Amino acid sequence: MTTEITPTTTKTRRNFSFLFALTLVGLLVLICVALSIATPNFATGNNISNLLRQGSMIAILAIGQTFVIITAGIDLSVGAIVGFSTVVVAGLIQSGMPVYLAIIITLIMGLLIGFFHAFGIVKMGLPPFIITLATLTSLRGIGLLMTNGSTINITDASFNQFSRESFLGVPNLFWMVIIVAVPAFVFLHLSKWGRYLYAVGSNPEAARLSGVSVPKMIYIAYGLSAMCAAIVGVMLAARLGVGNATQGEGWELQAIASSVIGGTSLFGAVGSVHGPLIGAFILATISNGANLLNVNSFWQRIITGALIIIIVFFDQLRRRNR
Amino acid sequence: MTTEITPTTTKTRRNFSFLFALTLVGLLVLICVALSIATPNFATGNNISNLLRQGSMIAILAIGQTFVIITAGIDLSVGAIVGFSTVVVAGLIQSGMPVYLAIIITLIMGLLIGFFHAFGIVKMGLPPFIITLATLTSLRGIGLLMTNGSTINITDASFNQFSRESFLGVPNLFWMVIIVAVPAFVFLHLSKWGRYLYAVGSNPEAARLSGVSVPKMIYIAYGLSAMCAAIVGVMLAARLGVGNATQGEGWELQAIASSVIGGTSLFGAVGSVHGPLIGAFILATISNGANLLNVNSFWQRIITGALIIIIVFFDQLRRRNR
Amino acid sequence: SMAQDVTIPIIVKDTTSFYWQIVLAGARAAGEELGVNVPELGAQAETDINGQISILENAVSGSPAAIVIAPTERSALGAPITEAAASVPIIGIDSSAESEAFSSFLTTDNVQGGRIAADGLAAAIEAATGKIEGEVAIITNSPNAGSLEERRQGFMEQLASEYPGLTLVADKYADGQAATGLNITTDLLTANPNLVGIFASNLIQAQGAGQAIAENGAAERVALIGFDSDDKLVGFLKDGTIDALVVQDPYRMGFDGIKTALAVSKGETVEKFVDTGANLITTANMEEPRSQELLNPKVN
Amino acid sequence: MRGVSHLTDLSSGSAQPASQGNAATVGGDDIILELRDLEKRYGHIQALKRSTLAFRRGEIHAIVGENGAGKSTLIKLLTGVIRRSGGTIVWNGQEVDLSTPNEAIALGINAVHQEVVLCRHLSVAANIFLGDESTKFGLLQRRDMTRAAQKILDDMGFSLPADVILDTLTIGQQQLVATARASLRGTKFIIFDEPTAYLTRQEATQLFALIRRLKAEGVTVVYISHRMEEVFELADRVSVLRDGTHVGTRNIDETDDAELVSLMINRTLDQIYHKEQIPFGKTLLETCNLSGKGFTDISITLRAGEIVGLYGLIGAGRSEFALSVFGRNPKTSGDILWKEQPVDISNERKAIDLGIALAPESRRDQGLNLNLPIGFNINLPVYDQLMAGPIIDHGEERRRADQQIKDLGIKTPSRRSLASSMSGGNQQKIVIGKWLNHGAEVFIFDEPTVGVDVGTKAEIYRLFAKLLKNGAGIILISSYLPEVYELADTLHVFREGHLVGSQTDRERSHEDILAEAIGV
Ligand SMILES: Nc1ncnc2c1ncn2[C@@H]1O[C@H](COP(=O)(O)OP(=O)(O)OP(=O)(O)O)[C@@H](O)[C@H]1O
Ligand SMILES: Nc1ncnc2c1ncn2[C@@H]1O[C@H](COP(=O)(O)OP(=O)(O)OP(=O)(O)O)[C@@H](O)[C@H]1O
Ligand SMILES: [Mg+2]
Ligand SMILES: [Mg+2]
Repeated sequence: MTTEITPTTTKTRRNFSFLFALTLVGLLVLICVALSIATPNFATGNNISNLLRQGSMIAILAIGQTFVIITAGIDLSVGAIVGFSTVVVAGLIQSGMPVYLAIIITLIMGLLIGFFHAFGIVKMGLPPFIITLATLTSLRGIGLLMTNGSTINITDASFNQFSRESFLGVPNLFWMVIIVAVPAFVFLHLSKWGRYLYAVGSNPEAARLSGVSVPKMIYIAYGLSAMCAAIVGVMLAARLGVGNATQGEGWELQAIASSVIGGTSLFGAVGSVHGPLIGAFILATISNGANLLNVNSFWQRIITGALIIIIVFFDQLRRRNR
Repeated sequence: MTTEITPTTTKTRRNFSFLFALTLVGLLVLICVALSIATPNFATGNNISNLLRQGSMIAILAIGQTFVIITAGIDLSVGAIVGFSTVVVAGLIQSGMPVYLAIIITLIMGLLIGFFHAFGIVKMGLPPFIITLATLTSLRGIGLLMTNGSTINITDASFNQFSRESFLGVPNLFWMVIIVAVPAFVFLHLSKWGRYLYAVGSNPEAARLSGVSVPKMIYIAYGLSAMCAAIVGVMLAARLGVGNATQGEGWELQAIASSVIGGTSLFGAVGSVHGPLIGAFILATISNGANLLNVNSFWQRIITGALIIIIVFFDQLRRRNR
Repeated sequence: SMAQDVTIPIIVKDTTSFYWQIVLAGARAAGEELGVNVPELGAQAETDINGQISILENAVSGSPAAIVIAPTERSALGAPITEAAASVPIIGIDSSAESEAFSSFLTTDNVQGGRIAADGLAAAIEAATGKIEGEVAIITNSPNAGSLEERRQGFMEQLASEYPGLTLVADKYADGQAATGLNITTDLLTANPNLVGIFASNLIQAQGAGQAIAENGAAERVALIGFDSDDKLVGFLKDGTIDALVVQDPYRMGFDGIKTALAVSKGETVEKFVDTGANLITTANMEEPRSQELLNPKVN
Repeated sequence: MRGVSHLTDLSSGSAQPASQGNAATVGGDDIILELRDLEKRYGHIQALKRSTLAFRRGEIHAIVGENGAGKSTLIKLLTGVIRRSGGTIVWNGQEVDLSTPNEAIALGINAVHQEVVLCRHLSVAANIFLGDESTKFGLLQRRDMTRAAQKILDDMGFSLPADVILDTLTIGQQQLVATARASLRGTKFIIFDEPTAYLTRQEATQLFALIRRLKAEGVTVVYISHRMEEVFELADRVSVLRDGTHVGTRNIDETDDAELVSLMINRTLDQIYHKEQIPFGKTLLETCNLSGKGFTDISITLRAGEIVGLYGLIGAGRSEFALSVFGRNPKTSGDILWKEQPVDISNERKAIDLGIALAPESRRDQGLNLNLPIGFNINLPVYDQLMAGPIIDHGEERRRADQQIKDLGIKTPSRRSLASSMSGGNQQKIVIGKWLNHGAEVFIFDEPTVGVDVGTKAEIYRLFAKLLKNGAGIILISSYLPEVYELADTLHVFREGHLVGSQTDRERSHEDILAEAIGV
């Protein structure tokens, strides 16, 4: 933000981020408690399962997006990659390819799309906003062309079944979140690569002069973001049982919003893995609760907008007061 | 962009921006010449009128957006404000209010929405991305609620007629562009306010220390952007003859893309009024030409994405080489 | 040989939807059969009224023999169509618009489609529970799309007038995403244990709703009626997840649209209004030849 | 604080024998600005502790103190950049709020801040007139302003074009623009916060002339510097801050170097330039006719145990040369030899892997990740060495950071504080500290002591000696002649990208070398 004077904090960034995450968790818990009181249907095992499924896809997108935002970039293409990936994985499976191979190819394709973004940024000097906006536009076109505007029906039952089942009582889709989040946490918070990512977002020139390969980090960030989107594409294809290029529309904004609600700064160098996760589930819970309470669909939009403002505002307050 | 190393140029920014605009004009002319050769229908008076009408709305949005981007901000809400404004102006006209009054009220409402954004940024410390994303969500909800999800039919013939007619052979909608662009040019390039806008985008702390009121400039920028969106809303209501809250979806991205194609930097402090105008008409011409050439609509998307990359890439090249 | 130079563009509401691809396929087939050049145009979302007006303007610039259009919005497209009709004959398909200038209409009555869906839902509920009673819900793909609003209207009117035992407990709008329809449906099932039926009024939402019902194993307890069809929905119909589909005849609309347009451009007289109809296809009648024809249109 | 308050002379109207010799406007009673019990807290940190100070009309008042003593904080309070936590400010006998920049501007108070605070996208003229544009019928008079700005710059003796974008200037040149701007607007009271940090002697002389002219016009000048000779050259009085407290004010001719230093650091400093003669070892780095953007045909040799000094004016091409050696910028011709083997240093990583370290000249732009913690900054170049398998050894990470903070005396509550919350000199220490861990053999220090206080300077020079003893070689780039002159074993002089002279034996005087650098 342009007018903000760097907040002067004497506490540590690490404690800070931890406490901050705690308070976001607190908010999530608060919402859940309120909903449990408001409707008996909320705190049922079945609904919690649904909720975990509903939030899982945006959560994974938000984690990927966070890597990119930490480098002071943005990835508008993730929604389009989700839609495109459903088409690719559905097409491959329907062409008779073994499911695991179809999935691997789809993820690699996602990675390559991310590398293309990084190429545009690093080599062609394009702003991230523009290159990812361009692929957003083009990818939807390619996906529509591949399916001729229709959907590809996936007939492999086991693939579809995966998204419905649970393991140890937790829906498989949420296990996917864990499978993505744990390595992401290690990468971002415990490895040197994570440190380099922050350095690039904070001051690329200083990072460079400290021996960090800025282009490499850009490739990694965009590659991971696009690959997360491809993972979500596979999950969505499994969940819907179809490939359809127009799916995932607007999910990029939801992912970015989750990330920012989770404390990521769009100016780079500030962000975590747990924050966006919680951000995504806050949004999912709001929408789940509104559905259970049968809130009018139009009111739901109004409330969601207002809650985003309130949540981020209190977050800002908390940051300033320390 | 994170990896870009500030180009060291000894020329002045002013000459630079002028030349750059020239080359964009060159590009636009090139596209037009190519289309005139490719299809006899392009260079007809009727089609040029169509083209001017089709580009006019995004052009005005892009001008407003540019003010905001120059302050290093972003306004994602403009598409939603367009839709919302069609509802407001249609509702007011249908309630029997004189057309001029309905328009004035709609524009004031636009201004107030912009002020609300500025309030969120200045007083609540929200990132521009978040506050405008939130109003985007909420405004659509409010508009839908007001119309109960349907459309308001405008029965005032003169209001609807305006968008179809021409003055001195130029479509009225394009006259609107001129009416907005000329004062915008004076404001941004010839007045001290414009200079303050650049200063705020370049270094808000330096601006503040020079006695420039940073909050005031933020209010002005977001107010103007939202008011431009309200103007476009009125134009759209006249063109469609209806008020409908879901109109203008995705126009914010088109406006941002036009602005960036026109040389605006998303990092602030770089941009002009003429650049975004040309950017918007380049996009409109591409889409008009694709329709005339009967390009498949999916291919159109692919081509648009690719062209955005190419145009901005050459622009970057040109900037670096000087 | 004359006909080779004849161009008749067809402008649909949303080229990204399967339904409109079938319309385009019909138009394409007619074009090949009649030797007419058929540019396939259309906006990229049903709600993009301005986009469709621009496309119409551009199409008129090309001075074609006639234009076939499916207007996205009744009143907004009225004046542009009237203006276009001054230079080119206009044939309307699917939905109407407020213009007297159409040379011919081949529409399907979406309000009627909604009524048929209500009838189908009532029948399915009766078949499952033995009585036409209980809570039902409707999911609309997105607000402000004319034909979807008409379906919703027809469905609600029919419920109110014919099936007093069925109460509408939820009237939901999604955002064009199947995943949203899926989430809404799961939450509906959670929030309304007594729910007995859902109408998902277009293809995408029927996919989402069908998946939710399958996921929750609620096919026995909840009847689901969809609108339009594709392989996925036919699969659901087969396995009983979906009880019935309301299916229009988009292929014929495209085909006959071009045919009629050519006739008009030659100065022949044509029928002013044609209703291409909406049909209810259930698990029971889905194997009948007419059903198969509707469920498997010859796309490409 | 009470213990030292008797040293101050501020509240007393008693005659100042020394100052009476100064300009007539300087009188004990003619206080223009008085600070009473001024306080500033950043969270738990007390940057300024109940300080009381008074400035007289038309005097040049120097302020000295260690890094982090609170000098810049004081200046920020006076210019409304930050709000005070307590105390009062009295301007011309009237209590004022001074909580916004506008208020300071209205009173005629202006400052050249330690870090250049200008708009890099705007032209020099636009920056000089920002907030004070001349307009006609609401339209900007660009040409008039450019002409006026050019005249101002010329009058001040700064050879700078007024119509270029600020971005294209070096930091030093930008500092001059800031100076011009402040001099123009600070009608009554001007503060310079280490203005000569990025200037060479020549520009500094111009600046001093300007400052004297301002004083002659009755303007009060506050001058902050770590260079004692400048203080003695310019100031009428000097105040000392220590740990956020005002510990004394002296008339300049009543004090000396030693007293000021001991007031500042609370102990005496026997020797600043710490230098032991150690025998040179093998040749580490050699450049043969190296050319690139900004420098041509440079051949130098660095041996183990040697300090090679590079002296020159701003824009002489030393930084560009260093960046090329470090692989940041491509060379256009010539060779680099590493231990007598030709090497291809095509990027920074290769240089670092060979054993070259570069502490760049601009701490804000090149040296620091400002919005990240200090510990992070210190360890950034060495994370390779901190890995325990795929993850970072956090204990080692902590230990190394704390070690540097201690060794360099970085004044911070914790390694987790953000670099942006550090005082200028402490930031500079981080830039140096980053590379001390690394185990490099060749260290290139580009203006390493800019903004660093005397005590720490001595500390840094001692560190240099330690590095040399361990077999390293140092290339020291400095625009501060005494520093390179005293420390360098071999001193090369750069002018306009060329190597114009070298010496190994200190046979020539400062004046000779300066003349060589200027080219007269
Ligand atoms: N934004 C901030 N947040 C927290 N602490 C700060 C901030 N700015 C300054 N400080 C602290 O206040 C103290 C005084 O800083 P100040 O910049 O005034 O020092 P200084 O005397 O100018 O030092 P130098 O000679 O290094 O420039 C330092 O300990 C510094 O770390
Ligand atoms: N940002 C810039 N834009 C344009 N030219 C520059 C820029 N920075 C440096 N130069 C030019 O590059 C050449 C070398 O500059 P460099 O900074 O290496 O000099 P230096 O000897 O290190 O001086 P300094 O005392 O400023 O560090 C000069 O001709 C200078 O004008
Ligand atoms: Mg300082
Ligand atoms: Mg230098």
